[in-house]
Amino acid sequence: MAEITFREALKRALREELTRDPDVVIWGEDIVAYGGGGAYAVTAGLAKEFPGRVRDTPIAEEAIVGVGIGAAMGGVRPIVELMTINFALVAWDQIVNHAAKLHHMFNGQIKVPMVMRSPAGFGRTAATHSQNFDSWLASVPGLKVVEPATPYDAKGLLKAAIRDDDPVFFIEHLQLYGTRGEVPDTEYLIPLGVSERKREGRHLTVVTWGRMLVETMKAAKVLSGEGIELDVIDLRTLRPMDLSLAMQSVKRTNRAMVVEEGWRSMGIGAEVAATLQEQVFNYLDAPIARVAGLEVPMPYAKNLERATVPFSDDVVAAARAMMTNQY
Amino acid sequence: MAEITFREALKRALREELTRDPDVVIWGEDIVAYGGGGAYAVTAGLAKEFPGRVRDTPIAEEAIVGVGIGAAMGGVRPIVELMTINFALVAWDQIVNHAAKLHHMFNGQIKVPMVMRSPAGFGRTAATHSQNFDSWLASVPGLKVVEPATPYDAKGLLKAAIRDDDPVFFIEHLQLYGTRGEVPDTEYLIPLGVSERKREGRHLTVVTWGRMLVETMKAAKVLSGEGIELDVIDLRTLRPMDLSLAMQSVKRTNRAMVVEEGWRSMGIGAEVAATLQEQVFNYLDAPIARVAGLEVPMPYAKNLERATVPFSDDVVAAARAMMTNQY
Amino acid sequence: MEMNKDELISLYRQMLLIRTFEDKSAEMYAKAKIAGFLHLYNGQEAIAVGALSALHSDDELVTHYRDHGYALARGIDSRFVMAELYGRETGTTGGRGGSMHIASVEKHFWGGYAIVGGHLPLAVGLAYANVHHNTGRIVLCVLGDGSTNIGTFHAALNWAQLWHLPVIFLVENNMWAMGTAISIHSSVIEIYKKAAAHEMYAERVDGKDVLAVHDAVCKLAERARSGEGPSLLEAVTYRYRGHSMADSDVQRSKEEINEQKQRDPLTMYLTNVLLKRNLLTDEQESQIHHEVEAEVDEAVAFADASAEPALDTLYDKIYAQPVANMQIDGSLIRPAALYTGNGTHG
Amino acid sequence: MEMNKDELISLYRQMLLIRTFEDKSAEMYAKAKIAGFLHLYNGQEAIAVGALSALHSDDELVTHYRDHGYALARGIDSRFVMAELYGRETGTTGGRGGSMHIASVEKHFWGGYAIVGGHLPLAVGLAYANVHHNTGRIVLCVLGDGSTNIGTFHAALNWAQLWHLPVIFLVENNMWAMGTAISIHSSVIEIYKKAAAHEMYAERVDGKDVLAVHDAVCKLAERARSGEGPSLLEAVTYRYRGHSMADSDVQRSKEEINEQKQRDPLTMYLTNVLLKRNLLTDEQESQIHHEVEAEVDEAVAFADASAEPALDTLYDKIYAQPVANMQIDGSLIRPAALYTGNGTHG
Ligand SMILES: Cc1ncc(C[n+]2csc(CCOP(=O)(O)OP(=O)(O)O)c2C)c(N)n1
Ligand SMILES: Cc1ncc(C[n+]2csc(CCOP(=O)(O)OP(=O)(O)O)c2C)c(N)n1
Ligand SMILES: [Mg+2]
Ligand SMILES: [Mg+2]
Repeated sequence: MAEITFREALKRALREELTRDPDVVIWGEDIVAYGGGGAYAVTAGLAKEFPGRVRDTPIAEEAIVGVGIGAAMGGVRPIVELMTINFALVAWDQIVNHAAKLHHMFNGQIKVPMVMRSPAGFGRTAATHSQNFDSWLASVPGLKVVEPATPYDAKGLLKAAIRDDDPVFFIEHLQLYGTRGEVPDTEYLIPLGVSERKREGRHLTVVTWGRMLVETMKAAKVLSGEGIELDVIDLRTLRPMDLSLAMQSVKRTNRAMVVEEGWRSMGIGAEVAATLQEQVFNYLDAPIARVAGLEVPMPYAKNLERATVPFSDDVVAAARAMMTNQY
Repeated sequence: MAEITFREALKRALREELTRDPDVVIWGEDIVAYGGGGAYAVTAGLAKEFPGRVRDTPIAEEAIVGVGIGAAMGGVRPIVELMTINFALVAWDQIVNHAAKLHHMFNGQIKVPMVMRSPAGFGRTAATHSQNFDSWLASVPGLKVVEPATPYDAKGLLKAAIRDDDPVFFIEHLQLYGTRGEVPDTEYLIPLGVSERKREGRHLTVVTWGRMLVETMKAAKVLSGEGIELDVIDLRTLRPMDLSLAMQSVKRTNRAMVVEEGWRSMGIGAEVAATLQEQVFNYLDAPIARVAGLEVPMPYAKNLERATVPFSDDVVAAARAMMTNQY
Repeated sequence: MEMNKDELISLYRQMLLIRTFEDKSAEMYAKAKIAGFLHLYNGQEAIAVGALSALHSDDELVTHYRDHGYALARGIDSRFVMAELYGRETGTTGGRGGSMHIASVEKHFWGGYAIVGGHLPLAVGLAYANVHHNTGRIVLCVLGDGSTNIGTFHAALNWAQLWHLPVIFLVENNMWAMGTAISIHSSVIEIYKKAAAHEMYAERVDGKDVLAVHDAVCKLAERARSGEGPSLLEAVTYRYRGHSMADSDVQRSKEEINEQKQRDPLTMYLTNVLLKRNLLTDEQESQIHHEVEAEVDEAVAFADASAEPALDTLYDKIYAQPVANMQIDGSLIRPAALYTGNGTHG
Repeated sequence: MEMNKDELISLYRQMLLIRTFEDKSAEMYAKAKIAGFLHLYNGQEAIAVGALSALHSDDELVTHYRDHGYALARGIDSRFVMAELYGRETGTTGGRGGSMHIASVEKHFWGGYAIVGGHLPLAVGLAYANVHHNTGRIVLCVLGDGSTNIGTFHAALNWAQLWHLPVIFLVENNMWAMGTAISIHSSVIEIYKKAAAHEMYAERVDGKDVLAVHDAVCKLAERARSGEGPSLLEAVTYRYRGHSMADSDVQRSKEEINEQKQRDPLTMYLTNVLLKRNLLTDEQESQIHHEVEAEVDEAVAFADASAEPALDTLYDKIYAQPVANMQIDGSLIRPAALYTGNGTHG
């Protein structure tokens, strides 16, 4: 198995699915010509390999998503790229009131087999360009929401998302594109809606996903040196959300923490904490802690940005505090 | 003190503020001519009383909010009405990436003293027209979010919102417009960000707001007959969220429940539960329960809609279960 | 398309069916058999009937919420439409969608949509799908004058023109958007001129003249089918009733409405075409009336006799491909009764 | 407006300042003093300079993210602009906004905005505010060709025209939206034609000719001031560098770029106007060069010497009117260090 980047893993998933199914198309802003293919180069070269099936669109996210929905209704399987998740706000009505609702509202007559791919997160791009919105998307009935943390998961989940008959919002943290991991050459799929234990430990359950998994794994190393072993659950799919592993884990560790990059209020961490305390209340020796992004429109300045977004040291600090009962 | 409707209380707030400050204007779809003034008649007659200051707009929510923002930047104090909160999705980028961010992003140079008013909730209008979105709005740094439950609060909070220098999203549950309550003839304001105990009780803390307060108060009566006394906290403002009363209450009752109409996942109930268990963990004798709307695109059929939305009987059932430890 | 006598008579029958169905719906709404929003089509019948008669039965149709006329003109059983207005399991969407979301994908009617302008990009995408699959089918996308000011309108038109897709945007200009007159909501009154921003072919037609609408759509469909791309057709019309049953309609003057009723699409067609050309006798006309009334009465009887959707189907069809074996899932699996108590009351 | 000799020379000086400033910014970006997105204005200088010279200094200005040129042409101290690119507390927004959000409300520059099309409704609202307060000021709203396809574009134009507001929409048509050529993103290449959808007055001008831009904006400003309403001006131009510093620019051919450089706005103005009309000697020109370079060097020195914003100001100015005495508030009050540990690490 070769080590490849997260970006390359995604591209392979796209290429394999484009090859497998002539109904798969990719549309988005600047995915063809710009820099050879895509603001984050995920689609680089694909337009040449699949003439007519990878196309640049106007800047009009409401149309990118809406035209994608219509094509999906008609049996095409569009993958639409929103250049960053921030621009999904322009298409929010199409995502929430159209893509997510049509199957149920029309009593099953219409299907929307579409994938919306979008980079999320920060990178010195200030308030309007540094957001996540994972919790909003994951609260919408009718949507599926995926956010992988590793190249392996990225490839397997993206392929599954493309073959899924429902609208899937596929979130790619932009800080992950350059990360590397082993990805087999042979084909595999990872089913949506299944969380995974990424590290075994007996002291503290950490529920996380996306970039924060990487930070959590770094933190786990540090903490292990101090005798604190994290049990790390990667949600992978945010809707439907699989908390079965997390619940089992808490029954063993009796302590839980949720680590997320986005705003704390009404975040996925809130849901995980609320659900865990509902379900395994009697197993909890301490309140469930949340590490989350600070609720500030993201500032451009390096030091302020750094202070706003959680990193591994935040996870370390929070875990230490929990294990010494400083809550 | 006279009993007036929630609708009339809102209208009086608007009229008083239009009278007080010539910079206050009201814009929205069908707020002038249609049916005498407004899809829900809140602005009825105001256009005649304040010529040129209450205006019908094109159907283009992105512009209604965006033009409102620009006017607010320039020192006007616009109240924009979004005919229903569902249509706010069309303006989502303007709300989240513009209204909420400008003050901080431009380092205080720009202010956006604008109120967005919008009816929320259900009423046999099916999937795209029956939503709440309170939790999404309340998670946005830079926004303030208000949702009153009584005519008294509606008037005092709306006046405070209009005088506030920040963008305020003011949610009006459409089932409340016809409800009645006492409202003094003399002027009063209710500060944003302050929750209120609406009923005193010693067995169970219920945190709620908007229409669900009305249902909770009904439930409280039924439960009181059974010897269960609810301590009911009305959040009133959803951002910033004041949980101080709720925390104090739980320290006495040792049990808490959150009652909300919207989707359960990542709802305000999730945040309240997550925060309460963080803050008053050792006082909790039982998991914090959540009564919430079911996660279904709202069906039109009467029985299905009724099953999707929580009513007082759901609160009663959940409270009974909590008090008999059936969690 | 030249139409034969039967076809010409059928246009009248369809318009009459729509008019009668809408009047009956209003009645049933007043009786509280129907709830929520109910947007009636009285006065605009010539557009749906004229337009659909110009298309193939498998051309794709997408409309806004004022959709009963299109459903009936597309040949959807009026019983199923009425049952949907009632919210019954026999309705066109099993009671899920109600009045604003009538659909029959089998009949290539992809549904009525309730977010102003929201369906326009969908129609463009559907046109793409037909090109992609080389079906030869074109798309008719129906909207109102008030819906030409929202962002998706121009975003969709630009895309359709850029990609040269076979879609006809049919704007029913009834001069009002709810209670807002066109001069208050649009800088341009002649809606077809808006297509100029995309160099899209556009025309304006008398929307009360069923044959004129038919001819115009024939021509634009021909264009679309022969690869000449999208077009916009503005059909000038008027609705007789308020925006929806919730509308007191105080904003429009009685004079304006009465004046508009002078040019009634049904009467004009009956008098100026069918009777004048001797295609129909008075007797035949009253025969059609009886048939149509009987059909609508039967639709009501059917709806009345139909059951509400079963409560245990509430969670069905949220996903086309549900995820299996979720242990805890606020999103897919009904939370324990403890937390909601729902579904049993009411 | 007829300009005198000093004013004519000043146009050149401003364009040169922008060009020099942008080149230096690119250098500082390469040195990692500047991060994130950095959209440079090289090649388009004549538009900002020509347009702002045609307006009053208190007319309102709203632009997209390619905003350094406008900031400098509006007379904002280049030191503060460079400090903002660095993310320093002395920057125009104290390091909060960075390159895309330069602003000086004092100078009636309401900021650069980074969501394509998002600022257009804001500009319309600002125009309304000026009418409401009877200030006599008009609004200049700057955008790119690629931004004319998104919904807010037409929604804003319709509103401006309907309410007859004093706003000029200035479209810098540089023929590319990031890496997408105009023919791929817009059904209409001559952007000014899009205004026809609103019967809005529109013109096209050579965006490389600073005097032509100046004259066109003078005329449209005059219209707006005298109550004739909004207008759209398309200024045809070209940017020399990639979309932003992140752009490898492989999509545009060297030939295309070189051809465009033949008609350089600075060179053309210097040669065809200033030198030809003997308004400037070669010596004076090199004097200006020196001054401008000194100014830009000083801006860099200033930025380098400026401090980062203080960490404890992170929560400032999220609200203009913070709510007092919140006991628990995930939104306003920093969660206990326990839960985040942030702000201390580096
Ligand atoms: C985005 C959005 N905003 C507002 C509404 C409320 N609304 C429903 S129909 C309508 C008027 C539409 O008028 P028009 O397009 O002319 O169609 P008509 O009803 O006249 O056929 C409005 C404002 C909506 N459904 N969606
Ligand atoms: C809503 C939205 N979609 C996408 C982007 C990413 N983006 C930033 S600038 C740009 C190109 C804009 O081109 P144009 O309007 O021609 O302006 P130019 O950069 O050429 O001056 C794109 C796609 C964005 N900022 N906002
Ligand atoms: Mg209309
Ligand atoms: Mg451009």
